[in-house]
Parts: sequence; C-alpha cells; structure tokens
Amino acid sequence: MVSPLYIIAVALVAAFLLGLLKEERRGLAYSVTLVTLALMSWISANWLWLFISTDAVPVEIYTAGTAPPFAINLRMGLVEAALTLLINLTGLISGLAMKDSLLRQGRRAMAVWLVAVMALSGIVLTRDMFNMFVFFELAVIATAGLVLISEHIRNDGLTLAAGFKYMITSQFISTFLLIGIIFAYHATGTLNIDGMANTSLVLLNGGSIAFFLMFIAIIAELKPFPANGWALDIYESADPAFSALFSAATGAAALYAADKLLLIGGAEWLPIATGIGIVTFVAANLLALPQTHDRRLLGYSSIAQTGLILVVLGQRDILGEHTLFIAGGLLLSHAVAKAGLFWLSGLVAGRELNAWAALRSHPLLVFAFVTFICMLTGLPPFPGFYAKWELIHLLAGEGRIALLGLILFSALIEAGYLFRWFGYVMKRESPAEPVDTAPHKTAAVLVAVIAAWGLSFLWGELAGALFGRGNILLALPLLFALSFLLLDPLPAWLKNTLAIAGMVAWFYLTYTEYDPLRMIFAAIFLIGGALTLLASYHAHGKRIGFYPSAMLMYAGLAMLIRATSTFDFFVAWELLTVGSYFLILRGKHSEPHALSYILFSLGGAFMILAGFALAAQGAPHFSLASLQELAQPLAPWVFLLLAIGFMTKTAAIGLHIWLPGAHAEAETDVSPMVSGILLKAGLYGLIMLLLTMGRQNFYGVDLVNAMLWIGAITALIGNLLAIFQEDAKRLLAYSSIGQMGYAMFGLALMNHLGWLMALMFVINHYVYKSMLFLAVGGVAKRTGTREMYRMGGLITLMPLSFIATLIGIIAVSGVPPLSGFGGRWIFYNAILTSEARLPMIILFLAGPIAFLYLFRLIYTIFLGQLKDEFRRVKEAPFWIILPQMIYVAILLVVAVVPGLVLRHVDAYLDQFFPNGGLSWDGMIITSDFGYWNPIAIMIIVGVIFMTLFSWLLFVNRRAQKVKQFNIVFSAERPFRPETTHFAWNFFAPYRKALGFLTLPLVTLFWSTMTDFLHTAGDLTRRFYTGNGQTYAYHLLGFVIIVYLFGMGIQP
Amino acid sequence: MRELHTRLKQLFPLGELTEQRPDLAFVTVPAAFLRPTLLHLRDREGFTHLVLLTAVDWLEEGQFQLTYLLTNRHAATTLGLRVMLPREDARMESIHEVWPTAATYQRELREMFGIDFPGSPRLHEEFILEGWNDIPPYRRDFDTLKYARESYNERPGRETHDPATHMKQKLYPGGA
Amino acid sequence: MTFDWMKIPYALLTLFIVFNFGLLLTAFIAKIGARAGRRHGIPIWQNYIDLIKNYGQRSSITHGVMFYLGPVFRLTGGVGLLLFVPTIYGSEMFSNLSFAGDLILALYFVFFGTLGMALGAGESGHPHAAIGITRGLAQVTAAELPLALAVFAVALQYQTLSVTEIVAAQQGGMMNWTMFTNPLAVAAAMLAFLGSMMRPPFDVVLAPQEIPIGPPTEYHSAYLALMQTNRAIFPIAKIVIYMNLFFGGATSWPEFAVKVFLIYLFSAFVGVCFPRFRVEQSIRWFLIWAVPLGVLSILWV
Amino acid sequence: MKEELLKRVVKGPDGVEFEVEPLRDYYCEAPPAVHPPVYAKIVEDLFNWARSQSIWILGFGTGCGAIEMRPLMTPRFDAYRYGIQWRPTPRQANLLVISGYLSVKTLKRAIRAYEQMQNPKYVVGLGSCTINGGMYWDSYNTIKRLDDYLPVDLYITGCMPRPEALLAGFEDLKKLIRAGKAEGANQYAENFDWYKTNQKRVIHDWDMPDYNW
Repeated sequence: MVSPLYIIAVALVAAFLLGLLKEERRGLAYSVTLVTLALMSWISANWLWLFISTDAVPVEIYTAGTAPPFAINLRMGLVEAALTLLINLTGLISGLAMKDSLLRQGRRAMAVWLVAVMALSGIVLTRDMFNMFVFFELAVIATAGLVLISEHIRNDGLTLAAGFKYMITSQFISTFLLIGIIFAYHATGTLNIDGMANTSLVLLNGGSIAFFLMFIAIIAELKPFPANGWALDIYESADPAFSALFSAATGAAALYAADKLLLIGGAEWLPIATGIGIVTFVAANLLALPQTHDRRLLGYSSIAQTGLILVVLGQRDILGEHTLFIAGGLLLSHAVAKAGLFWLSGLVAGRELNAWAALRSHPLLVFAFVTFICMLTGLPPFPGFYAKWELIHLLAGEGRIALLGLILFSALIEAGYLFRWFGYVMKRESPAEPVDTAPHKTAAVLVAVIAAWGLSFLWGELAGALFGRGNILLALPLLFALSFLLLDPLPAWLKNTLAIAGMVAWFYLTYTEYDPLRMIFAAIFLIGGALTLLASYHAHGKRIGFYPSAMLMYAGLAMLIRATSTFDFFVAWELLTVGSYFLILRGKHSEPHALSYILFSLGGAFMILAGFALAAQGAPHFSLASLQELAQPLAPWVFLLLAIGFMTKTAAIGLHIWLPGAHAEAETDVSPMVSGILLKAGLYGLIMLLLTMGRQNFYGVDLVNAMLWIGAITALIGNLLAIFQEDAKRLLAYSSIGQMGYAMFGLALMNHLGWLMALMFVINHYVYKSMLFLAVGGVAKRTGTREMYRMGGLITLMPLSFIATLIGIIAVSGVPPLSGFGGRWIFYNAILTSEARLPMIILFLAGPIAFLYLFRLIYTIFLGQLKDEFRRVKEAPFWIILPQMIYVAILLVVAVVPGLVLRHVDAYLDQFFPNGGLSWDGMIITSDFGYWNPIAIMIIVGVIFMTLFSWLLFVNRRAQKVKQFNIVFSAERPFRPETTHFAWNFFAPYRKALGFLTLPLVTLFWSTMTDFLHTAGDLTRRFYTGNGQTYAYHLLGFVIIVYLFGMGIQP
Repeated sequence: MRELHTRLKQLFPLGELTEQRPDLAFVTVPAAFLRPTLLHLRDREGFTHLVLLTAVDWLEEGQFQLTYLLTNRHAATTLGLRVMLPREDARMESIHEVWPTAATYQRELREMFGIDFPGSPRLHEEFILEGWNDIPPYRRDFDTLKYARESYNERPGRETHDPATHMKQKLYPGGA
Repeated sequence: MTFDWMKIPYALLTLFIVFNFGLLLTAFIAKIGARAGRRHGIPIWQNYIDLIKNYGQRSSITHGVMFYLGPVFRLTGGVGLLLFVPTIYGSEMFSNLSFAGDLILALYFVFFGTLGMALGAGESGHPHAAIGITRGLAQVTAAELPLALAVFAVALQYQTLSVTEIVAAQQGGMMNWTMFTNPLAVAAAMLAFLGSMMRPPFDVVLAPQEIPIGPPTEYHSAYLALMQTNRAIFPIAKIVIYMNLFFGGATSWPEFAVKVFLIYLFSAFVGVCFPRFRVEQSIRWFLIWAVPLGVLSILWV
Repeated sequence: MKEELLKRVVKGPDGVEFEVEPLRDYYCEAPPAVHPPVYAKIVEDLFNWARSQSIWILGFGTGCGAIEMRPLMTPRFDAYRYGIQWRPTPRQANLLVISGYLSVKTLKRAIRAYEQMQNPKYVVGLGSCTINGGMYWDSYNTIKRLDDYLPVDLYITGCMPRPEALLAGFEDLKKLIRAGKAEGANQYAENFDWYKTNQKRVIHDWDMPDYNW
C-alpha cells in the first residue's frame, strides 16, 4: 500500500514543480496538476478498496517518527479513505471543469489549487490538533488565494471583497483555534486527538475553555447560521467549479474535523452541536427560500446540509454505530449533488434561477438536475433517503420529537425551493444564451450523476447488510421504470407498448399474491393503468420524459400494494409521489400546481414517515401488520400522523388545494392517471391504516369519527366548488375531491357496508373519472379550450365523446340503472347501522349538488349552441376514444352484474366486520334492510324505455330536422351562438344562496403560511449586509452565544 | 315666468315669450344659442328635466321647428325652447352630452324627419322603422295616403264615413 | 330465478288506472284552483282532449337525438317510479315490479326523468330551457334534502328500506301512521313535497311569464303528449311514495284515491295561497325551515 | 341583410380557416310541407273534435286588441271552460290571434311566430284593422289585409270587439275545425310562394330565412 502521506507529499512536490515551470508552459502545468490530482485520488481509492475488501485496521503514521508538533500524525481508516477520495476526486473533476480559467490564470493558480486539495485531505487525515490547525490555515489561505487570483477574470471588485472578507474572518477563527490548541496542549501534554480524548480534557482545570475555543473555531469553519455571511460571498463570486470544491470538499473536511473534535469534547458538547446544527439547518433553508441567485441559493443549501450533518454528529449518543451510515449518506448525498449542481451552474449562462430553463433543451442535463435535487431532498433510492429514514427512526425511538419535527419541517422547505427551481427549469421561458456544452464541463456533471447512482446502489447494499432491507434499486418495478430512461430515444408508441406489456406482465406475475382487497387496487393500478395508457398512443414523436415519470409512478403503486414493512411502503409512497409530480409538471401551465402538489405530498409523506418512526420505536424492522399492536398513548399519535399523511393524497378538505390545479393542468392522458388511479393510493393507505389500527381515541376525540366529519365536509365542499367552475377539467377535479370525501366517509363508518361502499367507490371512481377526464380532455384537445362556456353543441360532431360523458355522468350521479346506484344503495344501507347521524346530513346535502355540476358539464359542452369556430371540429383521436369505449363497456357490465367483483370483496370483508354483510341470492342482493336486483332494474327500465322510444319514433316519424337557430325566441331570432348559449356563471342563483360556503379560506390559509415563511426568510436576510465588519460582529455574537450555552451547562 | 324671460333675455338673444298657461311658456332661440341657454337653464335656473324633444314641419315656410321642453320640478314650471331650422339639409347640434336621453329623441327625429344631429350616439341605427326606403314619413311632403295605397292592398268594399255627418244621419234619420 | 309473467299485465293495469286517475285528478285539482279564483275552470276531461290533440298534431320538428330522448327519459322515469313501488298494500296484484329494488331505488329513480329531460331540453339550444334547468336543479338540491332526511328517519324508525315492510309497520289504525309516530319527519317531508310539485311558491322553474316556459319551451306535438302523460303519472307515483312512507299506505283503490287526492290537495292549497319564490329564496327557505325539521327527526328517532 | 347574417370567415382551433354562412348553417332551409289529413275519417273527426276542444292560444298581442284578450282569463268570462288556454311558446300553440292593427314591423314577428307553430294551426283576425286597415287605413306602416300575409280562418269584427264577441268567434272557429275546414296551415304551404311574395313586398329588410322552422 502506498502510504497516505504521499497524498500530501505528491501535492506538495507537484506544487513546487509547478513553480519551476515557465509561465508559458501552461498546458504542461495543467497536465501535471491533473496527473497529481489523479494520483492523489488513486491513492485514496486504493486505501478505500483495501478497507472495503478486507478487515484492515486503520493505520497510524507519524512522519519523522516523532510526536507532533514536530511531525505530522496521520491516520488512514475507512472514513478517511472515503473522504479523501471524495475530496481528491472533487478536486480532480473541478480542475477539469475549470480548465479554461486555470489555463488563463497560469501555474500559480494550479499550484494553489493543489495545495487547497492537499490541505483539505490533510484536515481529514491528521490526527493531531496542531497539524489540523496547519492544514486549516493552508486551506484557508489557498481558498482566499484562489479567489483573489480569479479576481482579474471578473474584475468587478466583488471577488476581491469576498476574498478579503473570507481571509479576515478565517484569521479570526484561526486565532481561536490556535489559542485553544495551546491551552489544550498545556493542559494535556499531548496534541493527539485520541490522546486528548483519553485524558478527558474537559474535566481538567481550564480545559473546557480550551476545548470551547477549538470547538468554536472548527464549528465556525462549518459556516453555521448566522455566522456565515462571509462564506456566502465566496459561493456567489468564485468560479462554480471552485464552489463545488468549497461546498463538497471543504464542507466534508470541516465536518470530519468537527467530528474528531467532538470525540474530545464528549457527550456534554453533543447537544450544543445539535443545537447549532438544527438552527443552521432551519435558518439556512428559510434563507434560501427567497433567493433568486442560483449560486447563493446553493450556498445556503450547502450550509443547511452541513447543519443537518452536524445534527447527526451531535446525535451520535443515540445513533451509535449507525452514525457513520447516516452521516455518510447525508454527507455523500450533499457532496455529490452539490458538486454536481455547481458544475452544472458552470454550464448555465445566467445567474437568475429562471436562466436555468436553458437546460431544458438537453434531456441529459435535465436528468442530471433531477438526480441532484432528488438526492438533496433525500428521495429514494438515493443515500440520503436511507440516512433520513434511519435518522428519523432513531430520533423517534428516543423520543426526540421536537428535533425530528424541525428536521422534517426544514427538509420540506428545502424541497420547496429545490422543486420550485425545477419548475422554473421545465416551464419558464428559455433564455437566449444557450447552455455551454464544452465536453470537459459536461463530463464533470455526468461523473457526478454516475456517482450519485453508484452511491445509491452502494447505500442500498449497505442498508441491506446493516438493517436487512432490500436494495431499492434492485426492486423490479423500479428497474423497469428506470429502464425507460435508457429507452427514451425510442418513438412513443413503442415505449407505450412496452409500458403496457410490462404492467400487464407484472400483474400476471403477482396476481396470486393479492387478497381480494389488494386485488381491487392491483387491478386498478396495473390493469387500469395499462388501460389508461392506451390513450397515450395518440401522442406523436418521442415524448421525452413522459414514460420514465409515468412508469416511476406505476412502479411506486405496484410496490405499494406489495409492501409489508413500513420501509417498503414508504419507499413506494415516495416513488409514486415523485413520479406523479414529474407527470403533472408536464402540463402546459402546471408549474405552480405541480409545486403545490409536491409540497403537500412531501409534507404528507413526512407525516407518514414520522408516524412510522413513532410506531417502530427504534425497531429496525417494522411490518405494517404490527401497527395493530400499538397501544396508548402512542397509537393515536401514530394514527393521526398517518391519517393526515394519507388524507393529503386523497385531498381531504383543508389539504385539497393542490388537487384542482394539478389535475386540471395535467396533460390529457395524465389527468385520468393522477385522478382515476393515483388518488386511490391515498385510499389504500387509509384502508391499510384502518384495518390495522381501527378506532383510536385522541384526548377524548374518536379519530375515526373525526374522519367521518372530514369525509362528509370534503364531499360537500368538493361538490359545491365543482358547480362554480368554468374550466371543465377543474370541475372534474373538484368532483374528485367530493368523491374521495364519500369514500373516506364510507371507510370511517367502520362497518361492513361502509367499506364495501368505499371499495365500490374506488372502482367506480376509477372507471368514470378516467372516462370523463379522457372525454373532456379529447374535447379540449380538439377545441383548444377547457372553458366550457366557449364550447357548446358538440354532440353531433363528437358523438362518441358525448356517449362516454353521458354514461359517465349517469354513473357518477348514482341514478339507476347504472353502476353509481349500487354505491348509493350500499351507502344508505351502511349508514342505517351507524350512529353518526349528523355528518351524514352533510353528505345528504352533497348528493344532489352533484347533479348540478354533472348537468353543467354535459350541457355546456355538448348541448346548446354550436359556435362558429367549432363547426368543423372532428371527433377526438381514436386512441383517446378507445379507452373511453372500454370504460363504457365496463360500466355497463358492472351495472348489470356488480357481484362480479363485489361479492368477493364482500366475503373478504367478513373477517374484519363479520356482521352486516350482503347476501347474494341469484340476481338479488339483500342487506339487513333492503334489497336490490340490478338485472331486473336494467331490464325493466330498458323495456319501458324502448317501448316509449319506439312509440315516439312512430308518431314522430315525419319530424323535420331543424338547425340550431330554429328556436322560438320571443318572435325574434337569435343574434349569434355566443349570445344564445347560456353557459357562463351557470348557477348564479346558487351562488347567491350558498356561495358563502365557497370562500377560499383554505387557500388563504396556505398562502398566508407561505407568505409568512418568505417574509421570515426576507427578514433574516437583512442581517447579511455584505459588509465585512458586520460579518465579523455576527461571528463574535455567535461565539458569545455558544459560549453562554456551552459553558452554562458545564458544572 | 316673465321674470325668467327678462333675466334670460339679458344673456341670450331670445324671441318673444308665448305664455300658454301660468306654468307653461314657449320662447324662440337662435340655433347657435340653444346650447348655452339649455346649460344655463339646467344649471342655474333648475330646469333639470328634458321632457321631450320634438319637431314640427313648417313646409310652407321651408323650416323645421324643434321644440325642447324643459321642466323645473321645484317651481313646477315648464318652458319650451323653439329652434327654427332651414328645411333643406336640416341639421342641428346634438345635446346628448347635456341630457343623455336626448340621444333617443334625436334618433327618432332623424328617422322620422331626416334632421341630422352630428355626433349623437347610434344616430343612424334603425329606431322604429325597419327597412324604410322612402323619404322620412313625418315630413309633410311625404304622401302617406299614396304610400299606403301603393304598398298595402285594399279590401274592396270598404266605405269611409265622416263621423260627424254619419252619426248625425244615424241618430236623426229625419235630419232634424 | 323464475319470473311471474302475470306481473306484467298486473303492472300494466296499475299503470292504466293511475294514468286515468292522474289525468282526472290533475284536472280536478285545476278546477279547485279555478274555483279559488271564482272561475269554473277546465272541464274534468280536458286533459284527455289535450292529450289527443297533441297526438293529433300533424307536424313536428326535432333538434337532435337527445331532444328526441328527453321526453322518453322523462316518461320512463315516471312509469318506472310508479312500477318500482307497490301501490296497494297487501295486494299481490298491485305490488307491481317492486321486487327489483327498495325505497332507495325509488328515490334515486326520481332523478332519471329529471336528468333525461334536462338533457333533452338542453339539446333544443334554447337559453330559456337552460335557465329553467339551472333553476330547477338548484332548487331541487335544497328541496330534496328534507325529504332525504325524513326518509332516513323513517327507515331508521322501522329498521328497513323495504316499502312494503314500512307500510306493514303502519297498519292497525291511524295512530300507527308515521304521521303520528314521527310527526317531525312527516312535516319535513311535506315541506319538501311542496318543492317537488312545480307549484307556487316553488314554480320558478317554469315561470311562464318570465322564461316562457323553461325546459319544455321547444317541446310540442307528440313530445309534449308524452310529457303530459308523465305529468299525470309522475306526481301520483311520487305521492304514492309519500303515502306509503308517512300515511299508512293504501289497502284498496278507494283509500288510495282519497289519500292521493288529499296529499295532492295540500300542495295545490299552498300553491293558490302563496306567491312565487326566487331560486335563492327557496333554497334559503328550505335550509332554514325544512332542513332543521329533518335533522330533528333523525336525531329524535 | 344584418351583419350577423353575412357570410364570414372564421378560424377553427386547428388553424384552418373556413366560411360560415349563417342562413345556411344555422337555419333549416326546407320549405314547409303540406300535411293533409291521412287517417280514416272517423279518426280525423276525433282529432278535429279534440283540436276544437283544446285551443291553445299563443300569448302574443299585436295591437290594442290584446287588451280585450285578457278579460277572457278572468272569472267573468273564463274561457278555460271552453277548452281555451294560453301558451307562452308558439311550438305548443294552435291559434294565433292577431289582436288589432298590425304594423309591418310586427308583421315580421307574427310571421315568425306563425311559422314556428305546428300544423294544424289557426289564425284569427281580431278587429277591423286586420280586415281592411280600420282606422289605420291610410297609415304608412300598417297592413290593411291580414289574409294577404297569413291564412286567416276567421275574422272577428269590431273596433274593438268585446270579449263576448271573441267567445262567439272562438265558438265559430270550433265549428270550422270540427268541419275540417280550418286547413290554413296547408293552404299556407300550398301557396307558400304567393304568401312570401306578399310578405316580402312590405317587409323591405327581410333578414330571416324564408321559412322559420
């Protein structure tokens, strides 16, 4: 093995050699630099391989064979190897990425670059405090030097100012560090960190102040809030490739230094570290929220991540052996993603967040961007996800709930600005300057992407080894979805066929595993999903990005129903959330709606995570079934968290505001997916929850009863809002909210028929809402508008869409003989046994209101007056019509023989609710209270209808077909179709009577919340005046506060 | 009323006052002074209400007479302003800014008399008549009877009686 | 399952009786209304003549398929509603086709005709039709609520949804009627009844002087004849439900005739006494006066 | 021709431009058809009896005579007992009462209303004005002979005829209908060109299709 000392030595020698080269030989100098960095990386990699492949013990090295301060004490272990590899590789790749500026600045800059990387490695490797100080000094000076050298490129004075500010503050810090080390050396007689730890420095007289000084210096190097203004200017003004190093490598090195120091400090200092970390995490994320400058935003985000890792280090008392796994996961996620993002920022010309829209024309770069932000937000399958899962679980297990809450809250803010940014990338106007696609720069980004996925795999394997979890990346559905990333250059129809085949095949492979309850969901998710995908055949071209997103969602859904442990369930939940987010974002005007969708969904997901973590109580493995073994006082909390999480997905009232926009603005074939299929995931969650946990009493409130009320109010408000929509798809979206309210109500009834009704709603809602969304989407596609009052009279031009809509609205409204009636019939039977009579009344009111919007939907679009510009409109494309016709067939079949599906579910439900089932006697369905014979109804209605119809046909056989203006118009004639079609503000009297119920209070609440967060961010920003002096005061203030806290807790 | 006339006369070149009743009088105004007179009456004298605007065709004199009838609600007096216009190419300043309702009267006058009021809103839209293709029907040189005979078929056998003589004959067949 | 084919002629017989009864009854009620205005009113057989006249119209026009289907839907709704509910208690002959479903079926089938008619009228392209429908639908949401509550209260009271069983529970004297055992529910339902009969004060849907005449503006000739047929059958079918739920049902045709007449008279009586509500007024009225009664009746059971 | 009836070029949502001709695209162009009695005599007699006993008047007042129609609904005259009712829509009405003088402008509306009624349909001219112009015989905008423009089944004379006269007139109309002599609608269809020529001669701005279905 090559001695790790060579990492330092090689860099020093090369830096020295560079000084000897002539100024003109820049190419050679550059090669030397890169070779050196590669060599350093190779050495680290070698060691890393050694530690991974064998059980080698860490190596201690003393240069010159004597103790510090006369020599350097180094240690090479697994962590050191990994971190130096990270640092050196970042140095190498950043060096590649900043080829142009390095060549321009010449050998001096290259030498400083080498020294900087070397110094950072040194901080990681060194085991003695004095050399840590030396390496810190080196790193600081090199950093400042690099910034100052690069000044002549920008030549705006800003860089100069930033460099000086950095220098001054760093010297301030160094002074603390040096004094602290002197005190500590004086007190303990050793400089070795382990030695200091062994002598329990802090217990010695005067030792605590020494430790405090060292500690505060190292912490200050992490740029904690609020003492970080000086560092941010670096991010903003330096070359992005340098910022990558500064963020990823310097951060990693400083964190490791802090980790070493905490070894000395012992348990007493852990809460301080945690406190600083969490304050930084929350505040930096808040600050990042109002940023519009990309690099400054990344800077804040770096600081926030550092804060989070500091929290992990501070929690090592409970994390124990897992600290490494968690901190490593978070650190690597942060380092790779942040380095990648900084490199990416080098490709983008503008500095506004909007300017990143230029990436859009390069799918590969968009993919890179997605990878990085998902990695940062800790979504599966990235290492941060595993880390966060374990962290939250361990925190919950130890009852550190406040910390858990703050972490999740702050993570949500982080997700907020990152996904908002992604929205800009996908939807904002592309700037004039194209993306710089120099190969050496893009290569850097791609290396980061590869590293990201490689690490994800690695962490998956590690999680497998440590906790016995499956590697997410090996889950077949996910792999299938990811394979569409590679297939993306294929034409859409081919990918569509593959997707359908894959989903059907997966269903075929797994259908034996499902009980009837899961079978319903599996059929809707997979077969239903495949059916909806038929509509996607209408798209031409490649449809880049559609299939990976859609299949990601379906993969999540497929994994959801098979999940047995909380971990698997949550992974699936996150996957389907992210997939559907990308799908929704594809709509033309969906940017704000997709953002609110992902925020609500992630908020809900974090609730679920917290719920699972609370339930597990630190157990590494927790199966969903064990939820029922939970007892007071924990159970109601878990129930509450999980229920709110799932209700976010079903868009219960109060959490519903994301839905209308998201469903309405999505593409034609996406709306049925997210409405007809995705909403059912939330219901599945609720079913799972109620099945396992049942009724819970929360401070005297029966939570299931509360859900009953929420369901009823959701149904009412959803329906009520639907009738006032002018936009057809929004109308359907609000109707979905209402329908989900019904289903929730059914579940919350907690009796046999209630559940049966909910499941019937699940099936029916899938069928008719998919059908209606497709029909309306087809019409909108042909007419180019979604506003209903602009349409009218399309019945003759789009007869098939009309039939689908007609059947759909009859089914939704619950009028016999179609299948919606079954739902109503079961509903009435279900509530007869329930004691909850008041919420039911609300539901009674909601029922007939559905008629209002349904009639409006069909009338304003298909009936009434045809407009000039739509006189030549054609029927919707074949592939959009085809699934609709299949749905029509399904609806009719379900209407005649509901027993086909329901009787199995009914029988299955017997094990949970033995009483009150239906009896299926031939064609008659009987409950405890009433009976229902669907076939007889169908025949009777059919016969009467046909008889009367034939009679009317006979007596009217000579009727003259007239046109649309041949109406009696008070002896006048209509002026124009636009003024004759009564459609806008259709239910004006209703608004007069009940409009007060539709005031957007919920929207107001949430927008006030976001405003508040933004204002908080803006206020805090006033601290950062850009003045070096002020920053120094901040630092001083920080030191004093930490001193008061830290020393205050000492005995 | 007299006082009013005296006051007005100091300001505008008015004609003589014709008093029909104590609370109703007419006075002639030159066309050029109509607008200031109207404004004065409306804003200073309390004649806030334009009751009607109508025309008389003085075929023999070759003139149209426009009558602007104004009412002072508080004093319960009505004053008519007469404006004489030449019949040929008759036109008059529009007063729709003074009283918006005047626009409607002016539309009617344009349609029925052919008097032009440049600038009056919707002046050339059809008002009462639809598809009229002759000279304006209220002009006295328009022969209504001839037009009716030419346009609308008569039913043979129709008799016309002068009501006075007819009733006399009927009531007193003897001729008392 | 074996089907008793004799049910068909029996059902047709019910239909025939109710149809004629309905035609005469509506004329009779109209006559009573006329007498309230001191007129003679229409002859008692006027409805038959109008019906024949409308079938006798020689020409007709059509606005499209749904225009055609509207009256068919409407009448199917009326006939179906009648046949899904047993007319005469205890008579196998006049239990009609109630084997197909229970009370819930009847309640929801009411909307079948409404929906179809709304679609047909919509296809006519006449704005008045659409305005009438929006008014009707808006009003019905509020008017149906007290009925739904009352029905639910009754179902809870008797613990069944079967109409026959509900009637059976009310046999044995007047004091067993729901009207006396659950007066709140009946009061709520009767207020809802006013809203569903298209009579003043809740007839703003048709509003002959305002939006002549709402949904059926374009309907004529045989279409209109079909709708007139429905106007004879549908109110009776609805009243039969009320009668069965609240007033002890009927064990014979004379009893049926009297009860139906009295219930019908109630709406006519209110109709001649009160002027018309606007839609938002009637919604508020139902929510303020009728719904609380319904809520109380449910809580009271 | 009014602007909204002129041909216009519009652009569809797919960007293709095409021409819209309102009179052709928005109105039915078919001429009225003759509907002779087709059933056996006994059936036609039944129908004619029903038609005579169920006369639905279109609620449309044209002149001062309209004021004489309202008392028919009041308790004093109560026309309902004779099977006479008012309908607010021409589609459902059988009888168009031209109640008094008919200006050219109103004639246009009367023609529309008449043509939108269904066969068989009847026209009653009420008062002298509809017969020979009455006191408006020399008016520049009032027609003098209603039967030039619409097929009149019956005139009720007077200026104005009292409600009693109207009731008597309706009884006469019933006799005509029962006798099968009230075939105005068919007469109108048969002599459609003649009626149209007469109508267009007085209505100078003909801005509607030839037959208002």
